Amino acid sequence: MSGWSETEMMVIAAARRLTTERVCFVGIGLPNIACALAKRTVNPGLELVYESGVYGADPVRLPLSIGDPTLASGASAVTGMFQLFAYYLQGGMVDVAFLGAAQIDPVGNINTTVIGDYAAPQVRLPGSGGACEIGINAGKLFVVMRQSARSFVPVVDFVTTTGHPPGGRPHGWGAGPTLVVTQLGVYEFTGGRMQVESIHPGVALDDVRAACGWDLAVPATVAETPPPTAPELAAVRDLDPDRTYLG
Amino acid sequence: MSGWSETEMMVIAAARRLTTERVCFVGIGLPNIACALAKRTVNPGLELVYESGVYGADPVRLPLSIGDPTLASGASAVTGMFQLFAYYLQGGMVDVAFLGAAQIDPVGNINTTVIGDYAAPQVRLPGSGGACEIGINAGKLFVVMRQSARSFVPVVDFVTTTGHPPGGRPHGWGAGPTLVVTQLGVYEFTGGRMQVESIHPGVALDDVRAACGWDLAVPATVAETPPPTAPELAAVRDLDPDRTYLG
Amino acid sequence: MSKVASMRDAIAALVGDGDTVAIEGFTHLISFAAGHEIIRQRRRELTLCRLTPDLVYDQMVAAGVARKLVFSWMGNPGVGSLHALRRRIEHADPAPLEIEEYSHFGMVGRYTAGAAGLPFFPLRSYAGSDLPAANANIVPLPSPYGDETVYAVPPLNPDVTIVAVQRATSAGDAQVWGLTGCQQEAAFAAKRVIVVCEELVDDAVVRADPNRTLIPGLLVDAVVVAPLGCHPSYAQGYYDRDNAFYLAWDGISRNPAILDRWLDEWVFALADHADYTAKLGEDRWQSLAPVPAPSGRVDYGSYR
Amino acid sequence: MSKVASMRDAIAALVGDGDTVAIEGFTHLISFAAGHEIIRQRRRELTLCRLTPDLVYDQMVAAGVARKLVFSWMGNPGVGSLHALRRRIEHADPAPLEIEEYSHFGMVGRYTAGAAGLPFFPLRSYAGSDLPAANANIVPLPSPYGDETVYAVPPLNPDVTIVAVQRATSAGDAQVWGLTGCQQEAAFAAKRVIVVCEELVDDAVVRADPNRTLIPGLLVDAVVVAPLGCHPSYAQGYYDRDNAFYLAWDGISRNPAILDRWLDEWVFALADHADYTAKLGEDRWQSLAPVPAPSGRVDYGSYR
Repeated sequence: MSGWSETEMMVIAAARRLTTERVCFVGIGLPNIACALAKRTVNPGLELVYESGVYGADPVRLPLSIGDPTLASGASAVTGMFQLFAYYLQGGMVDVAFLGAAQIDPVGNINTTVIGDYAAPQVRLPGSGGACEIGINAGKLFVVMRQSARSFVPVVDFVTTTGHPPGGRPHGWGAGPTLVVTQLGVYEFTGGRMQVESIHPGVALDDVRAACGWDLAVPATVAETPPPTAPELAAVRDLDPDRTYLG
Repeated sequence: MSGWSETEMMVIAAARRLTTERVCFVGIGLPNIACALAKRTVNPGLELVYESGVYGADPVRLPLSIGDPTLASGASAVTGMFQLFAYYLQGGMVDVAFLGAAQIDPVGNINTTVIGDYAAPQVRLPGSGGACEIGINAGKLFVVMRQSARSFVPVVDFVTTTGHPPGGRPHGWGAGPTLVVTQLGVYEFTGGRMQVESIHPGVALDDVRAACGWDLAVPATVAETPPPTAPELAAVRDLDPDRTYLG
Repeated sequence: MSKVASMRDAIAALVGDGDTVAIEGFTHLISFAAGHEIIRQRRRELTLCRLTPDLVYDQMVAAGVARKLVFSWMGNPGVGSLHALRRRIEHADPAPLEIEEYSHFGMVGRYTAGAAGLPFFPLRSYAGSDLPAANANIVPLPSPYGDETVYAVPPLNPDVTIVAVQRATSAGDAQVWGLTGCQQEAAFAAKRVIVVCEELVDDAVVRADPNRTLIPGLLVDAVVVAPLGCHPSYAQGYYDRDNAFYLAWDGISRNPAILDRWLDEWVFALADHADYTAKLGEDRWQSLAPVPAPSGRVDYGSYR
Repeated sequence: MSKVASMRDAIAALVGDGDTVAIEGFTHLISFAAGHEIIRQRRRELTLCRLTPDLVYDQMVAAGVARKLVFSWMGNPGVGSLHALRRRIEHADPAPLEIEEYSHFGMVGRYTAGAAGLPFFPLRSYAGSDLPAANANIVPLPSPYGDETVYAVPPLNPDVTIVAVQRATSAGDAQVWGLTGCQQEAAFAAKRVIVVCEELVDDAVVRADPNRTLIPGLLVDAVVVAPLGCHPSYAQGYYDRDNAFYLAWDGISRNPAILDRWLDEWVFALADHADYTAKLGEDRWQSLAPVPAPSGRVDYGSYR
């Protein structure tokens, strides 16, 4: 890890993928900084949507929450949550949604609800928020999360947000999860199953395998994620001077 | 008709009935002037609601339409029609709705849709507007209309707005039509059937019977509607100096 | 990426023969300028949707642009009938007009379902009414929780929705005050959207008061700047409803010959809405000018 | 007919043991002042409803006012967990807490159905998720028009909804800018409504800009004037969200003893929210003051 942290690499790798989308639904946590970074670097025209009721946000600071006052001030539109979820999201206006996750499985099912049994939880997680409907109604889903054998699991303890069910996603749904970015690598879905797309600099394939609860599909040659550039690092650090997200 | 017109008597008799209600949904046409008159005379605290999306209107002139700009300026609230119909009306916030009608029958079914057959109309009327849902969701319904053997009919040609069905109105509905005011008299409903409550000054019971398409229930002694007072006449004429409504 | 276009170009590019078209705005902000341009370009076989067809559709139907009308209240508010529409419906004169009829909340629910990507919208209406018998699209829907039954209406997704607004940016972010009707739902429900504004404003004006944004530019295909473009309807704070014209229309539309002459004189003989406003004359506009009544300011705060 | 009341009197009169209570406001305008008064008055057996329980319900649940939580996202936004809630749910420590869980749109739909007098609200969510298995109130609903199936959620009608707003009249007409969340739906859905405002304003202020009115006084039982009453949440244009407090809360709520001391010091030891704001101190409030960013004015016009 020379010159940048795991989290910086993860956020930068995530932001790089938001080059062509116009409307991005921003989830809470790491997606918040990844999307803000994308808007400041690869995609200044990116329209940020927040479930709190904001379209076309132009935040002058990095918000801790997705309902921060800086998201309303200077936005293109502020609307009720009914209109946001019904007309913007369910109405099909969102190209991509960026979410976090506690657990994900090989077919992209996401768990943000509970570790263990729902009725007798080992760890009670926050729950769906908007994730359940975002997963169905957004054009596609990008996931950014910390990877370990406990978060990359063969079967999630609880399906909060549906991934790629057997037989594929029903007509009328978005494409579902198409990208996962972690502190170790970048993953895409082929035939509805996750596979390695690139590994971050300084990370060994064995590290990736060790941090995955199933036998991960790995192509013959695995690309290395291009390292963060100086401008990328400057931008992400400028976004989070207190390192609230970057740690 | 000494000193006042039939229409003036009708509007004044209608306005007098809005003494205790707080929230009144104002229909187009004669109800518009009747409710405005009530607010200026018997019930200054009356909150006027218009399907165009206005609550608590304070019009400085008598509007020709129910979407006039004078209804929005100075109102307590202006809202979308979805919120108006869903939250204000269907949510049960409306005490009384004042509607007009082309035809009414003994059980209070109202027709504002068509004279003759729907598929081959003799006269195509405007249709429901909000009347159909108002009839179900308002606390009760007052009707103001011109009476004749062609408008007071045994069976309406088309039920636009339901009155008092056999077996009574279903649970969850408002009380339905409870008052009808015409240029000849005032009518109420007993056991779901219309009966004479009072006859306007200068009108004979035979006039009323002649202007009704069914054998109207008449109590032993029929009261006379108190004649318009000078203040009432001054107020209604001040409301409609061009006599757009008063003729 | 400005979307500003002339009305001529916007209608030519976005409204095609046979389209389902909604020129929305409840009494307020009805884009007569757009309706007249559609007449001028002699569109045909349109399905016209509006809660209240109003004079604009009476004119368009008289001009022969429509084959079908979807509506909930077909009259001249406070005046009486829309006679061109009645002739078509009562006497197929000069041709039949197909109708599809709802109540106001039914139409609002249809736009809402269309905007929200729902296959239906539920409402407490229609029970005991003959409307479901007259329109098979209005169907009973039992609640999944018990013995209650409501009614459902299907989504309405126009090919084109045309909404007039007080102000918009060149990107189409549109703000409205006064009556907002169901313009937001009609716009989100549409495949294509034309915003017709009284004023073109900088992005900063919109962003200084984002709660007023009814329609995001995201939805908008063309922005037409047409001051006074709603006459005889109105724009809150800009000009009054021309009630005298609504009253006069009754006499015009009663007589097909007079109505045809009116269309010739006020639509076909004019190149665009600028000609119309000029022809109407300064005195008329003066008589429709409201007394200013400014809102207050609110403070959004800047958070760094 | 002023409805202005002290928070003490409003809570005493309108919030009873066993009630279903919604203190709404999404991140913005969360009435901590009301939550603290409910704690102070030692209400018990409440069913607490909010999309995001947030710190206010972590505090209330820690203080023992609740038996059940209805929610859609239970965390400390951007920080982590609500530890008092987790102890109740994971370890029944010190007592079990019943939960009823939805997604955000599910909760919004529930308030919307409640506000609209509908027996259910349909939405495109939940398919393929385990949420319907965890909550029997979430049921599939076939469209009456064909082979599509959506999901339905039941109406939510709180006994009391408490909403904070920037300004209100003594009659309760309330105006909000910035995030409006689902406060309108939660208020229309409720049997009783308490409006907590930063500022009491004349009727003329509201009537000068009626499009900003979110909640009509018609619904409102009490108006409580509580400046700075949302801290550590915020009021757009009045004061900032106190993110430092949200970060600090993690350490407080992890330790029951520290949390109890915090409740003693910041709630029980104080008579009302005025004491709280004074105790917090001028420096803290200064640090939360935004730079002014006024909206423009619009003209509604006066029509005579």
